[in-house]
Order: sequence, then C-alpha cells, then structure tokens
Amino acid sequence: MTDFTAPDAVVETIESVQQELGRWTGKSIPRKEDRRLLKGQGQFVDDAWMFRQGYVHFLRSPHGHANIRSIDTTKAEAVPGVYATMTGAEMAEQCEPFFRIAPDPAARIEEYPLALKARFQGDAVAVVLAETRELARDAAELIEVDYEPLPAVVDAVRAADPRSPVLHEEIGSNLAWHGIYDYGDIDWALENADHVVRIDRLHFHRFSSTPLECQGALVNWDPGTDQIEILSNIQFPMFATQVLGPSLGVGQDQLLWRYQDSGGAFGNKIAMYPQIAALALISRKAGRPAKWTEYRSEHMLSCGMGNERTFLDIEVPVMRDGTILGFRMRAFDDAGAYLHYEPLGAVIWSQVVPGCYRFKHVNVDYTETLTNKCPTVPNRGYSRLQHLWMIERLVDTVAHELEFDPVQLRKLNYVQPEDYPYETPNGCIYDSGDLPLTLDKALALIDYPSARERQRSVASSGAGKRIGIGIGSTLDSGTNNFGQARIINPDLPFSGNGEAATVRLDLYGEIFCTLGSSPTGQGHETTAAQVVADILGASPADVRVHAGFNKEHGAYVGFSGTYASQFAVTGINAAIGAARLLRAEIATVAAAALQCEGADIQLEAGVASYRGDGERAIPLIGIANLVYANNAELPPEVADGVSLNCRYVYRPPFQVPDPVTKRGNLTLTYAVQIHACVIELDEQTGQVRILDYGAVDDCGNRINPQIVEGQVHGATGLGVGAALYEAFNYSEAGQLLNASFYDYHAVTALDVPAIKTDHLESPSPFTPNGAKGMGEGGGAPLATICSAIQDALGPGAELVSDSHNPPERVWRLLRSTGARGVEVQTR
Amino acid sequence: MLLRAVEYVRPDSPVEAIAALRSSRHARVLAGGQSLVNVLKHRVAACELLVDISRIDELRFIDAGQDGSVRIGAATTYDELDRSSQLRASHPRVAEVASGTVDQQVRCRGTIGGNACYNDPASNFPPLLVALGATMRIESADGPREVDAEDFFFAPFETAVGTGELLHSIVLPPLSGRGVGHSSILLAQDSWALARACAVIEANGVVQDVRLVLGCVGPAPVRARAVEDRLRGAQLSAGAIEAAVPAAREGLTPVSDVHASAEYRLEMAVVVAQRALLQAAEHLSA
Amino acid sequence: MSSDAAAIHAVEVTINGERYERPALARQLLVHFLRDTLGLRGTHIGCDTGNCGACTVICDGRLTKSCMLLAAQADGCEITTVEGLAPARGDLTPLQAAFNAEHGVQCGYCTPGMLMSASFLLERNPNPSEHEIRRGLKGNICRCTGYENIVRAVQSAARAAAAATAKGNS
Amino acid sequence: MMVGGRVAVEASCEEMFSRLSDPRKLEDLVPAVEWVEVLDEDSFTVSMAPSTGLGITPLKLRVNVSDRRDNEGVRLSGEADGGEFTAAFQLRLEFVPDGQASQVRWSAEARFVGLLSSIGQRVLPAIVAAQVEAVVRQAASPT
Repeated sequence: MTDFTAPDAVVETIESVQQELGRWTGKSIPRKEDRRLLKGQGQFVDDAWMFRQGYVHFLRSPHGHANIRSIDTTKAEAVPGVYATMTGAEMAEQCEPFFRIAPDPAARIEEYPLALKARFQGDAVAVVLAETRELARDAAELIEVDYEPLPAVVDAVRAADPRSPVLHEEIGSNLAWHGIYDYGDIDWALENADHVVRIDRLHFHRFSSTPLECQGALVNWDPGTDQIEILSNIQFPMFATQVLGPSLGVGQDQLLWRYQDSGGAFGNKIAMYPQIAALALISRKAGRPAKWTEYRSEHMLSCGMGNERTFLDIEVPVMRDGTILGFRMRAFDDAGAYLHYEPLGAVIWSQVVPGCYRFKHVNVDYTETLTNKCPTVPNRGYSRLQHLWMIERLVDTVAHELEFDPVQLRKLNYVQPEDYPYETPNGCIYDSGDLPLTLDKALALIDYPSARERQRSVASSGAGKRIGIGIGSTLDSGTNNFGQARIINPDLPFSGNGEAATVRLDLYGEIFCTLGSSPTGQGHETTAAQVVADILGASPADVRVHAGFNKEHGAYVGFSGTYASQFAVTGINAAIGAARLLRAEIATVAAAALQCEGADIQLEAGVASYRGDGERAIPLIGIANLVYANNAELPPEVADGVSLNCRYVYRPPFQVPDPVTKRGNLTLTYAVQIHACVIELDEQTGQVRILDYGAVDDCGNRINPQIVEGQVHGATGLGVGAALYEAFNYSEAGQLLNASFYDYHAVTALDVPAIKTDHLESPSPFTPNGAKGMGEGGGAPLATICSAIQDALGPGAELVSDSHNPPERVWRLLRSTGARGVEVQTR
Repeated sequence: MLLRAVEYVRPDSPVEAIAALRSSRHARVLAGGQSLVNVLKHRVAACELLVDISRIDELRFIDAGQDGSVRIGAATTYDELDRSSQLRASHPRVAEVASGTVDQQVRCRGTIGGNACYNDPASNFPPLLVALGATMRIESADGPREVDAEDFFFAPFETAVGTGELLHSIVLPPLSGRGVGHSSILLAQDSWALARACAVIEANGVVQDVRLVLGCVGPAPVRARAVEDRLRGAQLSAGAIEAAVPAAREGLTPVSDVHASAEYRLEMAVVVAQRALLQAAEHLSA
Repeated sequence: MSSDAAAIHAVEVTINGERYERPALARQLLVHFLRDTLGLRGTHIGCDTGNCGACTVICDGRLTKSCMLLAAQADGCEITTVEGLAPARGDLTPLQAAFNAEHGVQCGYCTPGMLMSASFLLERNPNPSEHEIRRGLKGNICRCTGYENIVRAVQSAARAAAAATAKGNS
Repeated sequence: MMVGGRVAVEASCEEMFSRLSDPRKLEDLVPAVEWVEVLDEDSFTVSMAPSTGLGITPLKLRVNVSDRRDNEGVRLSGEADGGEFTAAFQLRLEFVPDGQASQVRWSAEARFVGLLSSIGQRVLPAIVAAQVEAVVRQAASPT
C-alpha cells in the first residue's frame, strides 16, 4: 500500500502558502506577454540572427525505407556560396550515438544526427550550410544519393511479425518495448462477471498538434570559448542538453540554451536534439553559426507525430447492475522509425490505468514497435489520451450493448467524491474531484434533455439527418514522477520531478523573476508575476518575469521545461518558494534597518514597514541599496546572510515506483475534463456537424481562470480537429499522404464550434497552491465525438472503432451490415 | 518554401503579355498566384519566366450586358466577383461560389481565369462554367478565339489555352429564367471538395433543357448526359430528379486519395447531383 | 533553367507609411523580403502551402498572404503589416487591446496575421456576426486558442467601436 | 497508381512500334525529350521535361524495354528521378490495327516517392495519362 498522506510539514506549508495567495492569484488579469506579441515584437526562432551565419538545409530521404549505397556532395560543394556539407557517415565519426531510454534489445540502436540508412520518408541523410536559404536548398538538390529501396512496414501490429522488414538490423527485430501490466485479478473478474463484452479492435490514429511555428535553431560552436550557443524553440532544453553533452563530447557548461518566444509546441518540439547536434557539427566544421528553420512540409514529414495505438482483443467484465470490473487487452503502439523520446509512452499511459473509473482488474499486454514512419513525439495528452479514448469507447460500448443509460453507467462507475484520495490499481493517487457533478455540469451546458428531445424529433422527420449526443470523461495527469521511466528500463537514473526559479530584488528595488520552464504560449510571465506579487506585496505589473528560457540564468534543474501539465504546480511553486525566500531576506534587512524583529515586517506596495506603520518604513529601493551598494551600514551577520537573489527548487513528494510490480504514484495531480456534445450526422454523406459543445474542467485552484479557460478551448479545438479532420496516413510503401496543410487539414475558425465552458475547483491536497496542471487536457473531444457518432448510429450499429472519423468512414459505418466488431457473452 | 530561380516580368497589356509568353520556352502566366506559387515552392514544377498579368486593367473587369450576360476579365478576383452587385443580380450563384472560395486572402488574390486554367479537379469554377455554357475568350499572337467552356478543360493544369496564349475573359450567357444549383461535399468548411455538381435547368413545368456537370470525378468537369437525357422532357419534380440521378455514375473515373476512395466519390457524385438539381429547381420556382 | 543573376528587380514599396527601395530576386517571396531584407519580422511564416495565414498583410487594400506573392509583384504597392497597426512604443489599437482583454493570444505566432485579417474584416464589416467573423478568419490557422477567444476579441472590438461611434454621434 | 486509356492514331502499327520501341527516335519525335543516351539494345537514359500548365518537371529516366512483340506491343519499365522525388513506372503499349491507322492501348503503373506522392495525389493519374497520350500522339504525327 502506498502511503499517500502528506507529511505534516507539507500540510503546514500548503496552508500557509494558500493564505498568502489572495490578492492577485486566482484573478483573470490580462497577460503581460501579449503586448509584444500583438505588436509583432515577439522574438521567435527565425527572428534570431548572428554575424556570419549560414543557412542550413537538410536533405531528406524521399523513401520510406532504403539503404544508402553512396552519397556524393561534390556538386553541392562546388556551388558558390556553399560553406559546407556533411553526410551521416562524417557526423558519425565525430560524435557518439545518442543516449537511449529503451532497455535491450532496442538499447542497441545506434542513432546519430544524420541517418546512415533511410528509415522513414523525411529521414535526414545530409546537410548543407550556405550563404542564403535559397542557395542551401538549391545545393541540397545537387547532392546525389544512391538509394536501394527496401520494403517498408507501416503498421505497428504487423511490425511485430518476425517476417516483416526490420528497420534496425542491430536489434534483429522491430521491438521497441514489451511488457505486461497486470493489476488485480482479471481472470477472476472475467470468470465471475455476469457479462463479458468483447471488442475486436480499436484504433487510435496518428496526428499531431502541428504548432504554427515550426522547429528551428541557430547554433554557434564558438571556436574561441568552445561553447555552443543554441538559440532554439526546443520545448525541453534540459532533456536535450543531457542527451547532447555526451554525444558531442562536451560538458554541460559548454551548452548554452536560450530562446524568447516559441510559436506553440504541444510536445512536438521536445525531440529536436538530432537536428541541433547536426547544426553544432556543421557549425564547427564551417566555423560559422548555422541557422535552420524547418519548413512546414519538413515539419509534417519529420518533426514527430503523436502516438498511434491499436488495441486488440479487449474483454470487459461487467456485473448485472452495470459495475464494470476492468478490462484485458493487447496494445500495440507505433513508435515510428526512431526512439527519440519513446518508449516512455509505454509507461506514461499507466498514469491513468482505470481512467475516471473504479476499475479494479486490469491486464494490458503492451508492445511498442518500430515502423517506417516519422518518429513519435509527445503530443498534447501524450500517451494518456489514447488510453482514455479507449476506455471511453469501452464504457460507451458497454452502455450500448447492455442497454444501460450512458450517463448513469458513467456515474455508477466513476470514482466517487468521497473516494479521494483514491488509489488506482497500480498505486497512482487521484488527488481530488467530483466526477458526477462535473458530468452534470457538462450535460447542462448542452441542455441534455432537450438535445435528447431534438434527437427524437429529427429521427422521425425523415430529413436524412440524425442527432447524436456524446460524452467524454478524461483526466489530465500532471507533474509526473520520472521514476516511472524505471518501469520501462530499471537502469535509468531518474526519479521524482521538480523545477527551479529565482526571484531577486534588483539594485533599484525592481523585482525580477526567472523560471526554468520553457513556455510556448501558456502565459508563464503572467501567472508567475501573480503569485510573486502576492508574496511580495506587489502588483503583477511590478514583477518582471524573464521571457522564455535561458540556461545562463541558472534557474533550472534536470527536469526543467514545459511539458506534462506541470507549470501550475512545479514552476509556480518554485516561484512561490523563491519569492518567500526573498521576502524573508527583505524582512531581515528591513528589521535591521528599522530596529525591529523580522516577524514584525510587513511588505506592501513596494515598502517594508514595522507592522504597517508608514512612519517606520523602508522602500524596496532602500533595502536593495543596503545590500548591493551600502552594506557597511548593515550588521555583518545580516549582510553576510542575504543576497536578494533567491533561488528555490520545488520538489514534489514522490517515491521511486517498483519496476517489478509496475506500481507507484506516477503523477501528483489529476485534473478532470468532462465534455459533452451534440452532433448532426448526414445520412447521405457521412458528414458530421457539431451543433453544441460543452467542456467542463476541474483543475483545482486556478491561478488565472482566463488562461485556464484558454487552455480548455485550445485543447478542445485540437481534439475536434483530430476527431474529424486531422490524420497522418502512410501508404504501404511508407509515403506520407498528408505532408502539407493541403492534405493535413488543420482546423480553422469555421470548423471549431463555439465552445461553452464551465468549471469546478477541487483543490489538490498535494500541491502547496492547491493547483493542478491542466494544459494538455485529456483528449476529451476525441472520446466525446466518437461517442456522439455511435449514439447517432443507434442500436445494433457497427462499433465506432477508429478515433478519426472523416465523412467516408462514417458513411461506411452507416451502411455497414457485416461484423459489428463487438459481442457480448452473458452468463 | 523557396522557389527555384526564375525570371519575372509584369507587362502592361495583354499584347505585351503574349509577347512575353512567346519569348521563353517555359513561360507561365502568373495571375493570382494562389496555386502556382505554392507549386513552385515545392519544386515539383519550374518555369523560366513568370508573366504577371494581375495588374493589367484590361483583364480586370465585370461587364454586364443588356441581355443579362456578363463578361468577366480573366484577372478578376473572387473577391471582386463576390462584391459585384451586377453579378449578384445577373448570376447570383456565381457570386456565391466566389464567396465560398477558400478564404478571404485567397479571394483577394485568386482569379477566375487562374481557377479555370489551373483546372484542379476539385476546383469550383470549372464545373460551374461548363454548366452555365460560358464562352472562354483566348488571345494569342494570331488574334482572339473563343472556346466553349465545355471544350476548354482537358486535364489538371491543361486547358485549351496553348503555349503563348492567354485567357482573356469569360462570358456568362444570360440565365434567361434558368435555374442554377450548386452543391459540394467538402472535407471541412470551405475546404477540399470530395464531390461537386452544378446544374442549370430550363423548364416550364416540363424540363426544356438541363445541364448537369460534375467535378472531382475525372480529369476535367464531366457532363452527366445520362441524367440530362432522363430529365429532358420530363415533368420537373423531386421524384423525377431522384429517379434520374443514379445515372450520374456512368462513365465517371474518380481518383482515390487520402481523403476519400473513388467509390465514395462516385456515390457522392449522385448525392451532389441530386442536391444541385433540386436547388436549381427551387431557384427556378423562386 | 534561369539563374538568379538575370533576375534582380528593383522593388519600391511603401510599408506602414515608410518608403523602401531594395533589390529582390525574382524568386523571392514578399514574406522573405519583409523579414530578411527589411527586417520587419512581425510577419510570420507557418506553412508552405498558403494555408496558415501567419504571413498575412494588407497590400493595396487586399488582404494578402505574403508567402504567395513575389516581392517583385509588390513593386509600387502600399503595404500594411502588423508593425503598422500601433506605434512601436505607443498604445495598442482597440483591436489589439481586445485581443489582450479577451485572451485571444497564446503563443502569439498566428497573432500578427490574425490581426490583419480581423482589421480587414472590421474595416469592411464593422458589425459582423459570429459566423462572419469565423469566415473572415478562416484563412488564419491558430493551434492554441481553439479560436474561441479570438472570435470574442473581434466581437468585443466591434462592440467597442460601435459604442464609440454612438457616443461620438450623440 | 494505375491508369490506362486508348488513343486512335493515323499511323500504322508498324510505324508506331518502330518509333515507340526505339529510344533513338524519341529524341526527334517528342519535344519534351531533351536527349537520349542509349546504353544497349534494351536500355537507355532519357532526359526530358514534360510540361503542364504549371511549368516543366525535369526528369531523368532510366528505361528498360522488355517484352518487345513486333508491331504488336512493347513494355517499358524504369525509374524517373525528379530531384526531390522519384517514380518507378511500367508502361505497356499495345498496337491494334484499324485500317491504315491504328489504336494504341496503353496502361501505366507508377509509384511516386517523395513529397509529390502527397501533394500530387489527386492529380497525378490524370497528368500521367495526359503525358502518355501526348507522347503517343507525337510519335504518330512527327512534326
């Protein structure tokens, strides 16, 4: 049994922190970062420029799978204005293979910055550095690559077949990872259930959030200092830096990372380290800064895509009253051609093993395979949304097949408000929430009774239309415990989590905050300013928060970055901690100056006073002066004990999970999303139109409700896109058929419906500020829209078994008379 | 994103444009550029000379005739069509189609002539121009010639406009009481069409004449003559339309792509045919 | 094939009221001319198919994706970019202020293009319906906001302008 | 991708066979062909730049002639290299007498590799068909 009660010290801190966050925290103040962005004054990666820089073009394989017999760069190098070219072989001689997360056999994969064999369409095989963008691309066209095309494998299940083409000969198969997650007693449950619902296959499709700004980096390997300056919109620099140091043979002190603004990331920009390594090496070779700005089609082909997952042989034991006991299944996850962040996805999903439900018996035989497709990267809702979608499909199917009301069935099986903190079968602790109430609020947003009424009247109108009502209930697990990586590979030296921040009082009394996060639109400058202002008795306008990320500020730990829905917990509590340290130092200095005790110092509106007495007060500029420039006036014991530059590392209370039993608390917080929608389905064409959409979010205490709501809207927009429009499809030969925004239909303002929102605030008992991370969302729109389509199809229809439902797929479902993909066995 | 090297010229008149087109073996007309520039960016095709006709005033006009016909200069933009009160009055469906083209930016730059000459199977204007019985005026060094829209479209990016020639203008004949219908099945709002149909009906209770033209189901717009034959002479009714449209499948060769199979496109051709005909019939009675 | 040597054009444009004359290769896109040649980097690039609208500017009164126009084509034109909406150090325009108040900005990358389309729309149609706003912004992809707050911002700017007009008239 | 069609031409089957199965003749017959390098009896390299309304697409083709049946048919297979994309293709031509003239029946299978397989997917079959028929027509009536 995991001990999930918080230690006394933690509880005490939580109570005191929450008392201090009253004035600005929780208010929808307009964002501080907007002004520059609205004026076109943001600094994005392509806006960066260095003296003597050259432009990089990556030559990418057109083949899905091919040996490279030879590469001839002679003609490219002869082009005037070309500074350098490099091939995979040349780079491999100059660096070590990248660090691998996977255990054997996939640990034997040796990956270098450029490919030595093309394993997916878009695999980079050579690179050119030239005077202009145009020249770099022109020259790349002149590189002659002799490819020997090979048969491809583009299906994760087929890739596991020993007869399939093998991508990485050194491991002898396409296996990225395999393991069995077994909790409770599924055999007992299946034997003793009143019904067993069996689903043949569910398929969660490939898509990604395709941030509007593509990837990019400007890298300068300075020959004088031997330091590598990296200006890049990479989303998780502190992960990349740990990969690149050993690979390039440089120390962490040589790797300087920074950027200001990033045009969205959603997880997709996490795995840019191969490109950055290539830029570093060609920069060293040419003795020039190397700048690369990814093209959109290049992004579509090679940046990374979300996890595609196939669920097979799903068995669901159900009791007569509707209690669902759990499930058994086989899952095949598609890693694509390389393991850039994978196979972490093979454990990340288990943060939400039972979804929102009290399932006790779960058995998942999980396989991740390598295929001739673009490598998988985290994508908003990383690895959990696939699993949560599967669970919602399963719950809906139980309701349809056994004729339970989908609302009542959910409410019966949900984790109940009184169950919190609730321990899941694998030892995760759901912190707080009220799922039935959240569902009720979602149904109220779409006026559920009248939607049902409308469904009946449209059905009987003979207009060739049908109404469907869908529900999706998901969780956004935030602040992960990196110890879960050991469930993938017990040898990995990672556990826990954390984030750093600094808050300092500058020379003339200014408040300056730096963060370890790497924001990509989440408003960190604003929310950090809100909490720091509260602690220091200031206004958010008085708190300058550094924009973007800069490793040189020293506000980082190994986990620093923006990912996994954690800033509201890790980043904000680091800022709170640093601000409290600074407040204590200010109080110490003020007490010395005002001849009183530190406990009597009040901080308000830029002035430290003795119990609020305006006559006995010192402004912040006076405090700063005493420490920075006038320290002989301070008693030595005070002067020696303060710096006014306070760094704090927030560390969530985690233990190391058990890799053998695969149990442990894998994340700190669980935000809840329940969505409901009404769709209209055209019987003739299969087109789906969303008539009404409601989203309810519960992420505990909200630091800035408007920003939270913005995240809900955004996650909903992307989810609607994925459910109806957005997919990456490959031909059997490994050709991507949606390699631009022509054929990858990124949703527009006309496609996304008006989104109604509501919220609950169930504070997390485990975080000092009661907040939960919520930025990723749980992919609720995918579950909700599939649920609505199934509802519109009506009783006896084929199962909606794919998460992507463009018109033709729905049209086929409407006409299906064959196998339904589901059967029920009743005892 | 980056084009191959190319030359550019901006002539002031159609005559100069034609001279420029004849000056280079691989010259191409640049009108709105909303398709061509993207193709050049992807380097799947290249040319030596781009002849920019977008600012030739002589190619930008909407002239309504006394008889209800309209002459439209080839470099007229969708936005100009959308906002033309003359066109709204004489050929409202054409203005409507222009108004639903892609997005505001494309409407501000993209031209009806470019749309016609590009002849992407999913484009909206080619089937509409054929259904309306438009006349395409082509200019060359040998002088002007006129081609029926029906004979204008060959294959994607291939039309009756030959090397060294220029599409000058398009004449829409008067509707003269005919009903016009247009229906599309789109992947998403104002997005790729999976099937399109345009119908023009002349009737006085009985169908005197009808044109039904399908898009997205072949290399160029296809006249569904089998459907037309079934309707011509029939009493115009929803029932007659329903009975006739299954014949729309005849002779179609749609492609399969990542968005829809040929089978689906074929079936949707029937659906849009029916919807376009019904809309034309409604327009007629209105 | 052509070579660049024979394809340099003098491009004279007025951007945000300021006149510029610079050489451009025939193959150079207006967006690269703005960003790389003139250093006006508020106009962004988000795709290579003319879908995303991040590069939207107003060129001679036409809402234009500057990635589908050659720099040479803009010769002699008057162009407004995002930098021309409000003074670099001055107040936000009412539309920009509405984006701030309604949280219509997240990562900010689509924002310049979105503002140009919204300005164009409001100029033509000062009182647009929600559907008209969505249609007007259809050529601008945003991946962060789900469009909801952008639509609200445009609605709010339109309301504010109407209120200001009404006040002015009374 | 598979496409096919038939073209009625004025030339006889013998003429059509001799022109279309002999690479040396293509250079003079087909304007899009820039040069032909004959490697041996059955294989040759062609540089051509087929043209559409969008522009030209320079291609280098390695072609093998197989299945030559005198005056009746021929099969060509090979690879086309267009820089950032490649295509593997097979083209069958059959010549059927029709009085003094003849009918050319053709079928082609092509697999495109590279970005073109995505952005060209809707239009490539029609473009390939138009290009093949243009070559057949040019072979029938050399100018």
